[in-house]
Amino acid sequence: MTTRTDPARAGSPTMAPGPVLELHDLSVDFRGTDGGWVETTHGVDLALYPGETVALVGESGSGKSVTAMSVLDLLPASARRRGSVLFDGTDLVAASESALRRIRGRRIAMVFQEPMTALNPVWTIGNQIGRAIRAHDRTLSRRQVRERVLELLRRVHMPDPERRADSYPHQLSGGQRQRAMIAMAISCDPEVLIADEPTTALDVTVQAEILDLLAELRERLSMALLVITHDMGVVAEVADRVVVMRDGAVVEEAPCAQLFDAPAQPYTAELLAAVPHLGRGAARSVPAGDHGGGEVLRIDGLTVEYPGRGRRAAFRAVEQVDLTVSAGEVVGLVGESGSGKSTIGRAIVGLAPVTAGRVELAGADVALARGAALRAARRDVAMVFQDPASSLDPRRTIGESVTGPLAIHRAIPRAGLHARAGELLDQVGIPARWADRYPHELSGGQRQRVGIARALALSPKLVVADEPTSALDVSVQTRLLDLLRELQDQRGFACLFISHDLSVVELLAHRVVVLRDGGVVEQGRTADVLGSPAEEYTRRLVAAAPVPDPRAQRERAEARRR
Amino acid sequence: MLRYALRRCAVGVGLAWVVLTLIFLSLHAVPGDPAEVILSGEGAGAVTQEAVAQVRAELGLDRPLGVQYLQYLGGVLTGDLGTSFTDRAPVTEHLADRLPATASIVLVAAVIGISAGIVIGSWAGRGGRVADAVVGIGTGLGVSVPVYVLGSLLVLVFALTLRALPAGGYRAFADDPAGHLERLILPSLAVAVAFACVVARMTRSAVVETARQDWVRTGRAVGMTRAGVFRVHVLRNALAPVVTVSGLEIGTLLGSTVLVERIFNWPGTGSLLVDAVAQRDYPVVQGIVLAVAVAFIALNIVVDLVYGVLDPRVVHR
Amino acid sequence: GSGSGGTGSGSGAQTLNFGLSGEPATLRPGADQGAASLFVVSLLHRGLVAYDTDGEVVPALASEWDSADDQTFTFTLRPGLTFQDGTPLTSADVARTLEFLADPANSARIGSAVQSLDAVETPDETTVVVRHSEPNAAFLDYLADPSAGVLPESAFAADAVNTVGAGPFRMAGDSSGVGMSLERFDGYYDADAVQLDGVEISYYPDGNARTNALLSGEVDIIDYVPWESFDQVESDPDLTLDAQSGLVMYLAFNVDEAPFGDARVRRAVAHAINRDNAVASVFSGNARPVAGPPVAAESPFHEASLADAWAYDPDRARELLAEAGFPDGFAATLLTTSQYAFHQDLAVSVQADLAAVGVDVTLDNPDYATRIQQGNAGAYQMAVNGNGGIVNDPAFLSDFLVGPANYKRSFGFTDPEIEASLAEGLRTTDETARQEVYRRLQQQIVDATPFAMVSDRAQAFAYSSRVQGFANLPGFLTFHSGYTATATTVA
Amino acid sequence: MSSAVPVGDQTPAPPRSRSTARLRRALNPWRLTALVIAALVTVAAVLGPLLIPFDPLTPAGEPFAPSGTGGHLLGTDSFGRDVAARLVYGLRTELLIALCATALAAVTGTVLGLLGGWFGRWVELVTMRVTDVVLAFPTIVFALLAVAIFGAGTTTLIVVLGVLFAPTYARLAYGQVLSVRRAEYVDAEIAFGSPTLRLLRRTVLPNILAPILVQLSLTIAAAVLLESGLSFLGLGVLPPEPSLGLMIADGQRYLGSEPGQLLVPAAAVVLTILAFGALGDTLRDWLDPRR
Ligand SMILES: Nc1ncnc2c1ncn2[C@@H]1O[C@H](COP(=O)(O)OP(=O)(O)OP(=O)(O)O)[C@@H](O)[C@H]1O
Ligand SMILES: Nc1ncnc2c1ncn2[C@@H]1O[C@H](COP(=O)(O)OP(=O)(O)OP(=O)(O)O)[C@@H](O)[C@H]1O
Ligand SMILES: [Mg+2]
Ligand SMILES: [Mg+2]
Repeated sequence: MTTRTDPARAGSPTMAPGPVLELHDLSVDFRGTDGGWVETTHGVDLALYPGETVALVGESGSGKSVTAMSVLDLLPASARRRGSVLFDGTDLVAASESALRRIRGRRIAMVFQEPMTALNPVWTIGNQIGRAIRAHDRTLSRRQVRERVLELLRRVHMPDPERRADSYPHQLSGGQRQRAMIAMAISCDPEVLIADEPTTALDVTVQAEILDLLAELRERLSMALLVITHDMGVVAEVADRVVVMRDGAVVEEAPCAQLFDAPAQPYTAELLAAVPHLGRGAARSVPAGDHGGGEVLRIDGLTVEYPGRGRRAAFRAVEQVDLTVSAGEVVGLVGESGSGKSTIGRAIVGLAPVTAGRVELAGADVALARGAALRAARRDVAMVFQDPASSLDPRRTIGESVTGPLAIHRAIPRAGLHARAGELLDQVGIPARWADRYPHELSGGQRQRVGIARALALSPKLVVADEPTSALDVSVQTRLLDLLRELQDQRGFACLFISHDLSVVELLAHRVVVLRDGGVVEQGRTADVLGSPAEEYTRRLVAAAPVPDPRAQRERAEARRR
Repeated sequence: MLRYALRRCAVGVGLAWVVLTLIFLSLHAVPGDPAEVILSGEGAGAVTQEAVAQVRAELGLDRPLGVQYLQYLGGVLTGDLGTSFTDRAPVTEHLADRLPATASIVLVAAVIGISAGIVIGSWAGRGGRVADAVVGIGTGLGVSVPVYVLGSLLVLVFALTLRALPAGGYRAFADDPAGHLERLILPSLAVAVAFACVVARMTRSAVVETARQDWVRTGRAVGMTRAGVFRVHVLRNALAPVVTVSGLEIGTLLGSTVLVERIFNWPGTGSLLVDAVAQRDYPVVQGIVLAVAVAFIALNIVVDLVYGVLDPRVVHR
Repeated sequence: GSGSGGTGSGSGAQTLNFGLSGEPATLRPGADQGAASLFVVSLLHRGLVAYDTDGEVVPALASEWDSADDQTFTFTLRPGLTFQDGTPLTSADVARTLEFLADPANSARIGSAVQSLDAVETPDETTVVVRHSEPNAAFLDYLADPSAGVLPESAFAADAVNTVGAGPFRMAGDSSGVGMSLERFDGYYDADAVQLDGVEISYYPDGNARTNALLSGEVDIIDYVPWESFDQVESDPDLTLDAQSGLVMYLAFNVDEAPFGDARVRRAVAHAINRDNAVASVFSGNARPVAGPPVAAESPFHEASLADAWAYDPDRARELLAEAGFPDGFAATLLTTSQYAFHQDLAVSVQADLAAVGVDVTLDNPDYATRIQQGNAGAYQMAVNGNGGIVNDPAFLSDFLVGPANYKRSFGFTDPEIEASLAEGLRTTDETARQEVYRRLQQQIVDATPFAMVSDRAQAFAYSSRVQGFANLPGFLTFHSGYTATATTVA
Repeated sequence: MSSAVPVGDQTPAPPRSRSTARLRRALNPWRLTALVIAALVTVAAVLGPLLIPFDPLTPAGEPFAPSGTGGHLLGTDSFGRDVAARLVYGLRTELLIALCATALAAVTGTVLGLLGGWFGRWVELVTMRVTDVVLAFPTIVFALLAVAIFGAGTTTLIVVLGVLFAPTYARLAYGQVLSVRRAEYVDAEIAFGSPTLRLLRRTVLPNILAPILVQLSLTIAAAVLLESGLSFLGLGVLPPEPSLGLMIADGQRYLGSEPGQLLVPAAAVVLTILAFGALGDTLRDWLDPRR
């Protein structure tokens, strides 16, 4: 294990204050089926100094989220923690609930990995942020709270904050929910912010803005930031120090630049090697001829309007979009958060309120189809939902979930389902014997992989993948991208790939469609669009994409802020 | 919301009409002739055919059913619910006499039942195994003791032994508020116990269900108090099924307070209804059923509206 | 307890708090509307004659009467009588009332007993002459029934409310479902003798609730004490249980339905009933078995030799069945009603007895209204009944045996001999001759077995020691006990 | 491709063991006791008649013989019938009525609610308003009318109770469906082409089941109580057939003199309901993967 260094303090030994938060030999156990405890993370040591940013990276399922949650004792009841968490002289493991309460949110705040399930569906997000504020300041009037909520929403670049404050979580896009979460976390200017994958659902431009916001907070409040992320570009931009986790333990810890330059552990090296670089990926050529052919998906003049209620007007999320995907082709759909990407995806599988236009799947109009015809059409299209937690039935084991499509279409005999579930899970890197686990027993990335396995189960003709790798660390992501490409080459399915990660899009997509405010801004071959964007908007997107190189990325960030 | 409520009200009027028609038809289909009942006291002598025919004519039962129905419906539309067969008083008068008595029991029982039930159920849902077991047994007892057994016990303890409260009887609130309330305690309690237990069970289940949701964790993470988290993030989400059962329980109570009314000698619609059915007093039965149905339909509309407020996903699609 | 209108001591206001077994139906002139109504009527109304505590007929509105032959009766009204609404009560009112009662279309309670009424003459304001077509020995007994109270003309209007009479108390308040208050009527002919200032009646349809109300001091007196509660009341030293033998319980037969057209089958049923069991199970022992014609042991007409004519004898029952051609018994239904526990219990008790002699009985157990209709229409084979006489004189038996179809009588049963004897009994005025007629009648009843008697049943009032002077009238007159309210005081 | 993630990993276990473990957790000592009672009650109802030498319908001794005399385990009732025999047979009748009525109500009600909540529009109008009509009828009137028209008896009672309780399930299911139908996992099922029936059965139903399971035990209780209440009013099981409700209603009359007549069947009812209540709660917790 490497010795701990203190790069942030290196230049100013005179101040040398102690760490604001110190995890010492922290382990988390989950209760096993036999009633005994199963160790999930082992002896994690981690220190966080004021004004410092530490990035916690590592393999999906390595225990990052669990460690983060154990700090404030937010683990589920089936878990216990051992070791110590020192904060401002108190041990948070031994602290009373009321002592913890006073710390939570005000002094140590937390952004959760999956914003959809982390927000209460029955309250508007304005209300929920307001409650976070009032939890520590009961003197504020309603008006003041409301002002503060709107201000916070503006700071996280929520478009149209007045309207969004009064929206319920299910009415927001993935990125908007995530920003609401962040707004809630920074509402009390905490001393420590633990952010678990805070930008997974954000497009690069918004992500950049959020990172700027965090940097500003860090400076102004000398806030310590523990950011869990798999995006090496983000790490490169914000982290002073990087802690790498694997299999429930810390395997390496190093200052950011040092880690990127000379990783000490093979795992870290592997991780870094796997990081895709925008512009370096060889853009994929046009799909292999034998699969090429007819259009699998054709969207003409698609317009989607979410109906308003009462005095609130309807909201037009997608307007006059034309789009085609041919067999064997991968089309990347990019665009800022809230631009209507998920909505288009949902419209394709018939889940969005299509107001106008046609959505043709292999020649059949989905928007008009009903009953058996629609079902038949859906056999050929599969969707990976943006939010893995909420798109998995909480009462079904993941094995049942992944084989769901097979069972629905009676693709294989029932007796074979269990075995097939194991294979499908194994394919995405989840042990086959986990098939009888429930979604809540998985990590975010694991859940996401279950969603992908489910989508691939039936060998569909078209896969609509909505941010399918947003929660995956680069090594798993690479593996999955390889898998996707491999399967695609074999079976020649078409794919509408929604992502904000341009480097991934570049790796995978033959063509790219750029979306903004519900309309198509630009589309064309990947190399052309990302290499030499025609539109100013696209250019900004490309420019904002972080690069996984600390020095370069910092320069870019500096440039951006100027 | 308003449009929804209005539409529901319109449907509600239709429902009331359906209920009314059904009760009208089924009453006439039930064996037992009002005239014969009226003429047959305990030791009645010969009941002659003439007498029966005369009474039937007096009651208007000699006309064709369709005519009777239309006349009755016409009356209802103009606010005339007919007159009782047995005492010839307008049914509206009966309702005015009896509804307040039933309403006060139902109201008090509902308030006690809902609030106590939610508190108890929450305690069981949040508390440890001991609380859970205690409440499990307690509510099990509560829902399984027949109301008339409980009522009799309450009388035995509070009226006959402790002499703390009257054994029964009724005073109109307007005439004697203290007397009214004093006599209201035992019957409402007898009804409220089972009510509370039903609500408690539902609450417990729903609380257990929501307590594990991720947003509860979020609430704790932002530093809300345990009670605050429970109230805002657990209870509020858990209330939907509780509201549903509460509405149903109130509705059921409206029409079935007869047992308590008997035991506590409380002149509510329940006993009137049972007597009226026994005597085949059609207008009274119809009047009460209509009143209860209207109350119930209104209650259901309220429940559905509350449901929409409690769970915005239902309304805000 | 905190009953309202507590009784003042000494000469202060005296109010009797009465827990009544039901809410009286709207009072219809002359009608039989059940015990609760009858009780209220006996307080509100008064006829020419009434009963005293021993069940003897005594003067009421008529100060005296005269009849030489039991066929023509001359009544002399007390002077200056008024109704409770202030209108004077004259012989014309009496005549109108009697004519109303005699009209079969009105189904009056005493209607069948005054069928023989020929004419009512009113020579002057205070004299009424009643002529019958033949002697009517029981006429005065019937006339003493509370339902024969003299009513003002207004009471006969189409939808009149029959609460204004000439009785000792008048209606002061009526609260639907709760109770009514009566206050002393100062225009009552004997108002000075009435001690009570008023009677506060509360309704307690539930027997337990009624008993509880008495036990807790909520009321001073209750009627219709549940049989199960007799012991409880008796064991309280502060309470008096005042029981009299009341109605009789019996099985009626549908004579038009085989096999009950055969008297031997009916007799077999009568012999099969274990009356001791029934009394113990149904009435908690608070009743007496009746194994002969229902003429009470206290009556001078009681025929001891026939009292056990239908004694419990399963062997005899089987014999009779075999004679009638049913050596292996048969199946039958027994109509009862779920609305009254004792009707239902009696059916259950009899069911077991009949099973023992091979009669397989299925219960038909509808609510009371349906049961009445089925009874009137003859839609049954056997039926459980409770019935009483209006008078203690055996003339009451006509209600059990003659007249148009009625749910209380065996459907289709007619026996000319019995009818003849009944008519003769009413005509006969000589006491010993009457006894002979009724002895013969009872023998005929035993022979024909139109019904299978089971038991009588105790009807009880219970009151606290503060109540003095109230009495339960003997026999069927128990429902007239309200007459003694004029002599009642509350300490 | 299979560098498994061994964190939190356990020895391979057959799929059932996880639910067994959950069941073990759902079964706290008191519930276990209650379930044993439920089993005993059922066994008593089924086998009891073989063990008790008396017939429940025929008098076999003096009225109100104290328990223990003449071989009467629990004494005799007002007709001299063996209370233990009546209790056992009554339990059987009661269980038959309560369970059948509950099953009838739960199945029809839940189906109506599911359909109404899922399809909305006219399906909702028909299903939910039909339940409104049933609910709007006061319980007692409904029972009175049904009994007056069809005659009292076990079958009538089962149907009456079933119809009376069905709307509760319908409304519960309806409300829950409204909340659940917007869930993304439901969308996912739709997107994968699940036929509606399968979707309702496999995805929606399990997720709305919790309150319905709770309601099951409540309905069993309510059925027993209503049965006894109707018996109290003379509308219940046909005598001399024994049922607990009838016994309680009868026993009520003798509360002052023979309290045992009420206490014995009342205790049996309480025990039964407690036991089935615990069964419902256990089921509910067992089926909750997060417990
Ligand atoms: N149910 C709804 N009701 C009203 N508005 C909605 C609803 N769902 C989404 N929206 C709005 O539609 C817009 C597009 O949403 P969508 O989810 O398609 O965005 P997106 O491009 O997928 O964004 P992200 O990258 O953040 O996931 C957003 O502004 C969102 O607020
Ligand atoms: N409730 C639970 N019960 C049992 N095991 C759990 C539970 N929650 C998480 N785990 C396991 O703990 C391990 C660590 O999970 P954690 O969420 O910390 O992973 P992570 O590092 O955040 O991964 P990701 O990047 O995919 O979010 C995973 O293997 C997961 O399966
Ligand atoms: Mg995680
Ligand atoms: Mg999206």
